[in-house]
Amino acid sequence: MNQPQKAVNVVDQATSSVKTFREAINEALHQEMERDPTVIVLGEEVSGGAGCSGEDDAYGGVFGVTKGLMPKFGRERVIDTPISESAIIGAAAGAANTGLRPVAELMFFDFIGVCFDQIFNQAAKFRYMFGGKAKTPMVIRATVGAGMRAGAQHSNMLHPVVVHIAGLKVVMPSNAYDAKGLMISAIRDDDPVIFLEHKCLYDAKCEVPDAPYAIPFGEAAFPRQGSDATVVAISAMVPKAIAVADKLAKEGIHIDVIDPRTVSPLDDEAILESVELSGRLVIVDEANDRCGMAADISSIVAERAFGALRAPIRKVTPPHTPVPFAPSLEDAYIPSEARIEQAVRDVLGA
Amino acid sequence: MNQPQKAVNVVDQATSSVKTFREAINEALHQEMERDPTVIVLGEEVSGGAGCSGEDDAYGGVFGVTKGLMPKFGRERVIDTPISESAIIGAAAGAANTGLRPVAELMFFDFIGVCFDQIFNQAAKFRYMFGGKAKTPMVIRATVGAGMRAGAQHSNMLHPVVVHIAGLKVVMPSNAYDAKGLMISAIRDDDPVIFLEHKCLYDAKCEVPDAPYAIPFGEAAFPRQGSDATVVAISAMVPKAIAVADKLAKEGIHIDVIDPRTVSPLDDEAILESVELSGRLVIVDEANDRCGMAADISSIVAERAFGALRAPIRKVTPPHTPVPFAPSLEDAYIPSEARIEQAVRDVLGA
Amino acid sequence: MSYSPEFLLRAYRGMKTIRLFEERVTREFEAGNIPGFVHVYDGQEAIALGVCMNLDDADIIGSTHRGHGHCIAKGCDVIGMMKEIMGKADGLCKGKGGSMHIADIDKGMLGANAIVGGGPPLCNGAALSAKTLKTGKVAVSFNGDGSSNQGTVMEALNLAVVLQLPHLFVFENNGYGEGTGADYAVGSGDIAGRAAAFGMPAEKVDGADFFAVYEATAKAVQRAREGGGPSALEADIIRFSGHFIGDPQLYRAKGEITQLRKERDCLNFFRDRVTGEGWLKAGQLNSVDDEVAALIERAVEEGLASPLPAVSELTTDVYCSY
Amino acid sequence: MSYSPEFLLRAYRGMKTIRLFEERVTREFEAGNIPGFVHVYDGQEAIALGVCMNLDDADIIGSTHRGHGHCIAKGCDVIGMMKEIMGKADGLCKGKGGSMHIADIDKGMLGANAIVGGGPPLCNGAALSAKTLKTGKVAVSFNGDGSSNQGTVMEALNLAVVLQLPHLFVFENNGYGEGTGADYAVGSGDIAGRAAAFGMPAEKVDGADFFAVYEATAKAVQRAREGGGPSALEADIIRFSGHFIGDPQLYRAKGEITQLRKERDCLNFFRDRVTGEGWLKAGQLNSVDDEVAALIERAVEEGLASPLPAVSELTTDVYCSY
Ligand SMILES: Cc1ncc(C[n+]2csc(CCOP(=O)(O)OP(=O)(O)O)c2C)c(N)n1
Ligand SMILES: Cc1ncc(C[n+]2csc(CCOP(=O)(O)OP(=O)(O)O)c2C)c(N)n1
Ligand SMILES: [Mg+2]
Ligand SMILES: [Mg+2]
Repeated sequence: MNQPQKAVNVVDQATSSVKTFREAINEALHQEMERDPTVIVLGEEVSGGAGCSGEDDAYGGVFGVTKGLMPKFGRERVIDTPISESAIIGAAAGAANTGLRPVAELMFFDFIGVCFDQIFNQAAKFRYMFGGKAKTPMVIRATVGAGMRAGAQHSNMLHPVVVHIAGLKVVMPSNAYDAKGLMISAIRDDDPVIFLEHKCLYDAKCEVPDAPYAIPFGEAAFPRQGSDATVVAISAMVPKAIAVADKLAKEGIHIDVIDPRTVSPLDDEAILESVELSGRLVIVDEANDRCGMAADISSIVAERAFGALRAPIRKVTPPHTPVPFAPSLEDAYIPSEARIEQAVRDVLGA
Repeated sequence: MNQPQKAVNVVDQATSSVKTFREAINEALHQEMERDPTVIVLGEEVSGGAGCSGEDDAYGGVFGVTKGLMPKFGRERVIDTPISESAIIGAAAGAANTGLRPVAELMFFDFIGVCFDQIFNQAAKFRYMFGGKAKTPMVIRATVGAGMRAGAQHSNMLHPVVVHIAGLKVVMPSNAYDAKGLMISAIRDDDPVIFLEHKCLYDAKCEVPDAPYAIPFGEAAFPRQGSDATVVAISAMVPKAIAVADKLAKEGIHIDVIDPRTVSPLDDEAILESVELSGRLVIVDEANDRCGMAADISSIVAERAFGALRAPIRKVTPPHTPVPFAPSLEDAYIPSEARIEQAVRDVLGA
Repeated sequence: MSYSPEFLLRAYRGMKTIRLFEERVTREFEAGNIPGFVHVYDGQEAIALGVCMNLDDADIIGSTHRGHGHCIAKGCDVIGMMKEIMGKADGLCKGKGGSMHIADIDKGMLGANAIVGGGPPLCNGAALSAKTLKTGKVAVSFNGDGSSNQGTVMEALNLAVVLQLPHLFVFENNGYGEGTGADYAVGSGDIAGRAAAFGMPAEKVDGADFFAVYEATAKAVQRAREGGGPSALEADIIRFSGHFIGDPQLYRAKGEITQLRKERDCLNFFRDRVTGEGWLKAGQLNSVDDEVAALIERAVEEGLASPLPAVSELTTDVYCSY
Repeated sequence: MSYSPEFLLRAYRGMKTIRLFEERVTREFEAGNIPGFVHVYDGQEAIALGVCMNLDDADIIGSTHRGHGHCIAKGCDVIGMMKEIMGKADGLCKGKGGSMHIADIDKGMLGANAIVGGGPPLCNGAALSAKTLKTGKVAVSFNGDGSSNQGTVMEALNLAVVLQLPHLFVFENNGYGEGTGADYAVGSGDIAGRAAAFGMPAEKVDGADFFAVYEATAKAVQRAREGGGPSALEADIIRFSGHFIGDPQLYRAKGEITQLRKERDCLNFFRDRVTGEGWLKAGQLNSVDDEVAALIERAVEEGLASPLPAVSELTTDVYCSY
């Protein structure tokens, strides 16, 4: 249970409880839909049971994240769709231009391949192409990441692909507390936001306030602090980096663990400040190196904290391969605590 | 007219002539289709005039790159398609798995949004998912780049998006000579190859052998050489980098201009060797920084030539915006020779 | 059905404005005053007006790469349009969009679209807003024959039926997608039939007949406003010009265009009908011609006089906040 | 039509193998011996066999996330399949693919596909190879009711007509896409009608009747081999199990499955028909049951005994050369 230090405007910490990542996002959706009647949810199985003889809300999302929304807000605002991702994202974008604040679900972010145009050429560019006249307040929720033996087409991260696109914001929470606050900010944001939920985090728990609260974009969290080295970790890599930090702390090695929380915008200042002090940087990401997020952060630091670096930056990332199915291979694919620990020792030793 | 130094197995330089980038690719297609009956070309308007009352081969590609192929090889091998990019790429990938060597055209690479799944989840991953049993010898030709006032949806580079994908090769020629040799290699390659043609290069000329020749992937060219600084430039940025190099040479400043020619695989050794000598690196790319190609190369060098760097790496790239339509804005968007020159002077001055 | 003179003059003014606008855009392009890829709409005017005369500013349309006519029919400022197409700072989109991205949301014009098939999914969204917010408004997407083969369009057709969205899909069948014949590219050759197979009412009309388009649209729009869901309209029409300005059009038979311009000009049909029925006098139409000519002249003058955007504009309007 | 005992026994063996394979996969999954997301095919066997009995190894099929049945019907090695699904080093795809990506190109099985709608465009490619290389071979893509709403599938239908490709699109309408009803998600409710509107012959058959599927496929495949182009087949069928193993299936009415398993079991239909017609004796079928049970038992034993891939395998098979 890590509590980010830089969390902000938290309303009434008094009433809070331990919630899972899944429950935290679900609560954010409930509270925002209650607050704002223009918020709608659409996607495949977001309720489930449409046109069936059994129960409604049969799924509430295949991972249960939208459970309970339909019974409460009705099918008019919680919309099950056919398997037509371009139509789903397009409908969300067009609705966002005309008065609604849609939260569209892509069951797996791996499915951007069948709707990428509506994301990167349409939603992302309206405001610019229309000379600032358009607003596209939409959220695309999607699951990312390996670890569930889901194979090459259901286990990708792909955040580098959307971070590259101007006009999109990309949010990648690593814990339940951030997930709720960032989802609330995403829904209230007037730009298209890609909200990426790592499948392996859904059951991760921490103390989460019951009341709504917003966490601003572009503000990194520091789940661990120390000036011996800087470790930037993203999404499901954060808990691993924290575990390594705690292990090293027992040896008297104290490191900053930086969780950007949003990768576009990115809190580069926080990372640069930390490296100015530590002079040593390890970046842990579950996307591969080539034009990846780790390369992105590495190049920012190499250029803007050049003088401060006392060792080559180390990236802990998967190889340039698809995600394999076999457990032995998938385990080797995903950055491990052992690899993170070794990388930290390397930059310290250098 | 720059003649890459590292060009290889060039057959019979004796008979050669000045050809445009467009003509060079067209010649490569002609020669490979003649050599190998399993090579086919498909896409929108690759011939043109299908189902019309006028002339056949009306377009030969909207940029004329496939002109003359249909009259010579017939509609069975030069196939005009409906406006259905997923079907086009899927047909190419499935045909590649079953005995053909398709060259599919995406008129503008900006259209990957409507066919990205067939590229990154299907073609790119067959070999791995099928345990090495599949071969997918296909080429996807597409135009990239700004400069034609084509606006936000017809002017993108997007090579970082495909460089990130394991299983794809990405080729970005900067001159007619390389374009022919790399296209021949692409067609003969057994993996899916993305071949990106910058619209602004089509009329660029240089001496090109008439006979077929193959340029291997992963071997950078050095259109200019010098040890004062290293400039890595890609696609349409290469001629600009060369112009800057020639200008600086008059002042006695001699720089390596490195043209990777293929960005996946990338000849990182060539770049590292150059930086080991120069200690100064400028990267020029027409894709924006965030998870971009310049960041990719920057991070490779910052980590593997850390000791050699005598100045912070400089990236010369466009801002994090869509491509604007207005000429004044588009001109400011595209990296200019002035910005490249300044960046070189900066790294030299540092 | 009977039509008021005001209605008929508005329709004629719209069609004539499109015609002269496009002819002038072509000349200014050839003169080097308009950059980029430009696709003109001349010949198809009766569809844009026949459809949009059924809509008000709060109804939404989604257009294509061939969007000038739809903009004008939906009431966008013609001078602002000319400036936008010229890439000027005071254009409809500050010069950032251009011909293929021209838009004016205040007028319910959700944008031209340089991606074939980009618009219909978005129009479903506009229709979803109307349905959810119970505004009684409708969305209309304009499509070509070629775009009927794009998966995004077909997904949009199905979703519109599933959610019973107030969305009219207009397919302007001008026989060509660039230089490829509709008979070749549309498997069945029957776009209305394709749309109908998704479960919506679909009709074919003569796109050169303003009145046929207007009346078919009226039925579909009323049905949509009353909660009756989506419809499709396939309108046969002639593309007077090339696919883009400068298209040599080798794929067209010699003389095809000259003949069609003579025989299938929707403006002539309109003029003949309204004067023949005695609804309007030729003189009334002629004075509209003069007004419109003056307007276009002014648009070009102002457009040429307008400045290009300042470089500082390059990085604005990307995000609302970042 | 008359059938040889060998033919009927092959068909029955195939269907029974799928049934027992899927029932056993479910048990092994629940026992923790199979990782990942697994979608089983039990109940739909008559479609896989009715279709694939018309094909040989050089004909190509493209499958879906629910691909085990298609693999078995196309002749893939059942033991290699079980190993693959368990993620073992000697599986059909070295354990790198798994249930959702299982493939065997040597058997003309172009792969399961974890992307709904991923297969049909690829099968057009296989059909294009057959047409271009004049092999007389055909491609068959398996689709669900839900996947009929994916744009890639609809583009593929149109392209197959335009290029007159030897491609049969089989739509297995089991009434559900995950937990969403086909009647809800398919606008018209009529998938065959949708396919027909693209300009190809389309037929509906009872997917639980092996003979109906076989004969409808025979016609379509023959037409394709003779250059007659694509066809579509919509086969109504029952999904005996959940969408994935472990699916609580709350969206199904209580008792729905138990009743359907009783009333609509394609294996019972087949057994009744062939014994009723006196084509085969019950004893012959029973001994097939025993053979198959033994085969599945062996597959599981060998699967469990096989090693996981060595970590060195992680970075192989990405490229032919790099
Ligand atoms: C996704 C995509 N594919 C291809 C193109 C290139 N393109 C632009 S317009 C066009 C033809 C469209 O034909 P149609 O839909 O009939 O419209 P028309 O030009 O006849 O008005 C094509 C192929 C594009 N802009 N977007
Ligand atoms: C592009 C894409 N969207 C969604 C999914 C998630 N998904 C997997 S199977 C499935 C349902 C498919 O239904 P249907 O086509 O009827 O096949 P069935 O499961 O009934 O065999 C869905 C939505 C996916 N894998 N790919
Ligand atoms: Mg057309
Ligand atoms: Mg189904």
